[in-house]
Amino acid sequence: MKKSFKSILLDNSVPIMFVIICAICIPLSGFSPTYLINEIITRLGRNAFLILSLLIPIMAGMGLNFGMTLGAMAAEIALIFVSDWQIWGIPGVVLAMIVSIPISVFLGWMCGTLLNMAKGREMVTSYIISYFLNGVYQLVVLYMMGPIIPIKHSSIKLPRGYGIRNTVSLLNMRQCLDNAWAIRIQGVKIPILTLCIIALMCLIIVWFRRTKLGQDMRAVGQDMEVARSAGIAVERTRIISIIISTVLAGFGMVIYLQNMGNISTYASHSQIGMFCIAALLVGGASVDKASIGNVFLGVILFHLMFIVAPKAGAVITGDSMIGEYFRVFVSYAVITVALIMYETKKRNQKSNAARQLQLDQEAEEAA
Amino acid sequence: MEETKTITFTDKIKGWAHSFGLPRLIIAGFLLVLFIAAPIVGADFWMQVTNTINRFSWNAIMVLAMVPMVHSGCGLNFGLPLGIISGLLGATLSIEFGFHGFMSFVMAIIIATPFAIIFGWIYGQLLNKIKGGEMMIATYVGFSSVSFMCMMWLLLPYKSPNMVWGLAGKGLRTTISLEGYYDKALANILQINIGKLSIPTGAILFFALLAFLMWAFLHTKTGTAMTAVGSNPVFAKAAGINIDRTRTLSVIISTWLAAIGILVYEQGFGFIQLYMAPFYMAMPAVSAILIGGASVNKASITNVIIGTILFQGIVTMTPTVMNNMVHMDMSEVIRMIASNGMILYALTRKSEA
Amino acid sequence: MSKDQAPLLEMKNIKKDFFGNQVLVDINITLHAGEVLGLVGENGAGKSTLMKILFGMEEIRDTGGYGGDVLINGEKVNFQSPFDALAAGLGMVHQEFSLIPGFTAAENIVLNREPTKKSVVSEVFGQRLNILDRKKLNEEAVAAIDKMGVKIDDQMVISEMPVGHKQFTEIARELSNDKLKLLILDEPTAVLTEKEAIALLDSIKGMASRGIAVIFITHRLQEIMEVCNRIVVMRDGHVVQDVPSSETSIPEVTRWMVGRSVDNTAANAKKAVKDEGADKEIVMSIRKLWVDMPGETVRNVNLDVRKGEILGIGGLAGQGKLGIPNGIMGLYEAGGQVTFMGKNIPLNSPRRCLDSKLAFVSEDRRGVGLLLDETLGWNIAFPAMQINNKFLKKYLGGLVTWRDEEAIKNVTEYYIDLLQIKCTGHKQKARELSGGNQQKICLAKTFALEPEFLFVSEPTRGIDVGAKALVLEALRKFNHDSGVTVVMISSELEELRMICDRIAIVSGGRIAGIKPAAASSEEFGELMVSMVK
Amino acid sequence: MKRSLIAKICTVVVILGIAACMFVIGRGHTVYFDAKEIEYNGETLEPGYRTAIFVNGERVARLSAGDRGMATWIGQNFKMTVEVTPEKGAEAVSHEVSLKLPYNMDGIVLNVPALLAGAPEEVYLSEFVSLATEVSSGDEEIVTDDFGIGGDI
Repeated sequence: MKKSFKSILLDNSVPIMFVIICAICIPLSGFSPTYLINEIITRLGRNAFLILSLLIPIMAGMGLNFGMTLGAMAAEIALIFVSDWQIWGIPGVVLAMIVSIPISVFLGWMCGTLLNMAKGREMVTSYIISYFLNGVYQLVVLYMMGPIIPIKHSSIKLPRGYGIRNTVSLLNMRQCLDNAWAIRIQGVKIPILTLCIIALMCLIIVWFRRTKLGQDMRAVGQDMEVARSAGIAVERTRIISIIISTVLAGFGMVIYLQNMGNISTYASHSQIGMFCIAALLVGGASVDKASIGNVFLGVILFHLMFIVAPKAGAVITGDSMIGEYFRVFVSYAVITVALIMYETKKRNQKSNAARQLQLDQEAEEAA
Repeated sequence: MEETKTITFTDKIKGWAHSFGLPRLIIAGFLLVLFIAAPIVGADFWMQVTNTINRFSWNAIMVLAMVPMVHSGCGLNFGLPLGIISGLLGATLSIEFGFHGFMSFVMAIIIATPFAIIFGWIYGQLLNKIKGGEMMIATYVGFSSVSFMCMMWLLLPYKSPNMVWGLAGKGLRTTISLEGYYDKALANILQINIGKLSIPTGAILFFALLAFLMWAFLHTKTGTAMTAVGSNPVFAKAAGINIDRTRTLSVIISTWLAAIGILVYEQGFGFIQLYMAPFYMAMPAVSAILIGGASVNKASITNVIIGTILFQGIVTMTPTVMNNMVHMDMSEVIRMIASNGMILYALTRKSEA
Repeated sequence: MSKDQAPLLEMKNIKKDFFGNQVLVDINITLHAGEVLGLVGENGAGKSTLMKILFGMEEIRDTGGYGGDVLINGEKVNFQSPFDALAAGLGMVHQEFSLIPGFTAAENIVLNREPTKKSVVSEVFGQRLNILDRKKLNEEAVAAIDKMGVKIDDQMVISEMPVGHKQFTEIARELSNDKLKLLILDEPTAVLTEKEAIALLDSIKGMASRGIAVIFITHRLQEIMEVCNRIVVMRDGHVVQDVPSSETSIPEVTRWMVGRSVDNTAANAKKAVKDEGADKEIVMSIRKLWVDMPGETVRNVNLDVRKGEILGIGGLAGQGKLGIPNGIMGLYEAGGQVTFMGKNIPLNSPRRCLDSKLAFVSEDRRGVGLLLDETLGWNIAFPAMQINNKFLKKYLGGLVTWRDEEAIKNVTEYYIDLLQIKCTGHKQKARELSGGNQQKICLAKTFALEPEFLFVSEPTRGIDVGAKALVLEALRKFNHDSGVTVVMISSELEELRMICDRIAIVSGGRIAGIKPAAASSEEFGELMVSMVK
Repeated sequence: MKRSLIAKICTVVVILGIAACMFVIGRGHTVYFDAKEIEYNGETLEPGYRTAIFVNGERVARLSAGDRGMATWIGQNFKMTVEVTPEKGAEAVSHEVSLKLPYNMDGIVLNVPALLAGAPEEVYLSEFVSLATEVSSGDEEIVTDDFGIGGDI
């Protein structure tokens, strides 16, 4: 079936809107192309892995995984340990990833089990889970680290003797992945190793789609009952998809934080889920369909907006906060619009059958 | 004979505990422990009670705002911030227009009302289009509107020197003091002071009035229809009820109550908080009503009162008691775990799927 | 070898009851390899329960298992789940499609049996991380399609397929099971075009010639006559006939299907065989009605209802009889023209129907009929309160309309008394009542509306005999005393014949014919299967 | 079943092995260089007029007598090049030094004269103890960022 020009336009309305926003804001912001390209490449390396972690639950029909925050928390806990153990550089990054795995698997398993108890409203539940576990995370990091969980170095501990400081410096592993094999082309730094890791992840996702498990996930995502009657362990498959997503989000968060060079202990994870989901949706994904292409397009468009909005806002209104609020508003609005489109689409499909029936009868009478 | 009696008794307890729900029991027990512990660890008991009552009077109306939407089957109103914004518009405009004292409170309500109705109507139309996915979208509608209003607070041409940034002369401040406006406008009416105990009678009476109106509304023909829509929408449809209209009405009422709720909150708190402040106001209200015994599709005025007392009791008691006991302020964390845990519990209960 | 002697499938003295309600009595069926068995019977005759027993469905075990033995190749089996049955070489194509919409036909055919290639990763993380062998997968699918003998595109996505091809995909899926010995087809031709149906029948013959036994369940008797070696007719949980198809005819089978001995019918004596009310005023006329009710589609229905009569609408399940009242009352999207007492009734608006004094007792008691979590009082009074403004007190000059709890209590107690509803009082929750009493609440709720015209849909479904009689009696009384026109929809022909004046039979979404209630069962039976789709 | 169990155990062991390996090769140390005089075997070892330290081919410190320099190092096999200029204007003498850093010390002070003189480890190597302990500025406010305003992503 050939799609009409209009329906193509409609399907891609969100990316197109963003292209327009960026096209207006870039000249206003006055940033040089080199600066922008540099920033975009940095952010691509920093965020793409995190966003890739969202793809698998979408495939399994569980919608946007707001619970990816759990993976981010696991990564932060792992990095706190690693920096207390004074493991630096790439070994530190690798160790943090390994340490994050058991934490992520446990949190992911918990999240998946809870989501199985709330079928049909996975998204709002995963969203609340992320808040709930944020409380648990604070309990662990703010009160238990020190007296119960040994933390040696006073540089990361609060002066009162327990709890972790607001920021934990990762100076000794700052951009160690990005700087390895990095090359510069006309002032643009390209972090080859990070990009290689992301490319590898993409390959793994492509490979995963072709496995039996990937096929089962697609089946479960499209029709749970049919999959169950075919003998697929539906609940288990769903839990696995969340666990994989959480573990990947953990890895992604380690990559993200090594680039940032420090952990905002109580803030880094809280909005990361929202921004990643917004970026994915800006790339043209929807609640039930997302591809690797969406991830990259999304990172580029969303972050371009993110960089230029404050400056452009300041130029237009004379107040730099406007742009800050604007980009937050846009992130939320994009998610809202995507959710609304998804729900209305579900309803429209139902009413089509009636129209067909009416047409049939008219045709019959005419005959 | 003795034995059978004990069995029935324990069964009764079990049945009661089951219907009450384990998390609710834990929270109620926790609060009880706090109250008992308070004097022991040396916290001022009557002070705690006063605080709890005060915070109850600030928050109860926002919790009450949950009721109509739960009744009409729209689920928990995570979109509460939308109503709060209407209230904030009323509050700021009332001050901008130069009203003072109690009059500024009345005017704030009057000005907020049309906003609440318009926003609520639009919001209701939207929720009718997405039946089944209300809660998630409500959350994000709330977030979007709050972040949108952040821009508006900066851009709208407010002039009152009490509200705008002193230096720039434009853009509203993050917190605006209500001194001279409606600070304690309700709380001071008929305030009772017995020793250290002080009761903001006016604010409580105001809540009682709204709660009574809500109760009365649910006993009218339209209110009955609303409950039926929530209980079984297909039944209501078959009985000739216009479901969409009933749901929209419930959303408008909820939004309006949220607007009034924030104004009452402000009169108690003494400040208007703008920008990102309304962001998470929905969460405490949602969990309060759930703690009070409501579920995703059933809620009553009693749930509101019990829930608000329990929730606000914990919020006020934990910091002091904890601080006196272990010299750690874990209140924020406990509040987060308790309130979100409660919502999570309600969402994952099988019977409500 | 015992395999040659013992039949492929033997069901011996199968008995099954649901909570004392006997649904299968001493069923004996034998089936040999390569044989095609036609299984016919009215809805509720016990066909699907029998198949559920054969497949080891959970439902059967949850309700206390069954009596008798199932033998496959002479060995006694007791499947614990449908997957056991599948492994033993049994396959079933259900009426509802069980396909993944976004997958291709090939992917669906081998669903959860996909051929895979071993990989290193799967050693660690388990077999599920093996890569799918797409080439082999397609080959297997094509082989299964070839086996079926009907050409379908194995790479087409299910959601884009015509409905007939979906059915064939399902069949191919069963055939792709190499061990398949026995295939059960439950109404496979219902969704097929005539041409496709013929292709399917050929395909069934092909399967049989390769030694696969087929149980073919359908209402289309001519198809049964064409492909089956033997026909088993079931009625009321009994096997009433088991004959080679060459020795019988369609009229005979129809008679076996519906035929209680005609004279036994209780109501028969009272009713005239001839239509006597032709001169009566027509109170409702339905023209060109279509209703989009999933599974009960109505197409181009024209029907006149006479004043004061009880009109029955009967027909097999899924033929559209339920769609008629649901469409008119606005619960499902509908089109066409309905006039009631000379006034046009707008469709898709329950309110306007109710305002015109029409009322409806839905077949879906728990879903549509009741507020399960509210009191009986609410259930009974609610529609009348909303439509007729009853049970309300007015304050402030009509500005405030207050629910009159006292009036609600009175009316509820009145109906509890009148209909002998067993409950603890008017404050009991509707959920806690038994099916029969819930049905009475539904009736009470519509009676309280004081309608002039009443649709009653499946009023006796799932309730015990005593309650059944009471419900029917209440309806008859309501019709007689209040002069209300009643249209009753039921799958049970006998029940319709007992209380109705005329009975319309719906088949294939259309009215196949209208006959006086006293017409013979055979006549109705023929109408029922006449246009089956 | 057994095979996959072995494979699973092997994977876990390999991952743990990698983790252990990371512990060893990734351990970071801060190395301080003291160009200070030191008593050893009764004699006083004097630092040169100027001492330059090269780590990974990069000059990390240029010390006059009595100065302290600093470098970071990942792993325990520490290598550096010390260039000592004994007198002002004299030719610099280059020494390749490699030594094992103790695993459990975060900060390590190396006395360069003692090291070059071939003194034993206890003499030239000591643990760095931070003197400038944090001034307890009370509890810091815990900052949670719930809105993503002003942050970078």
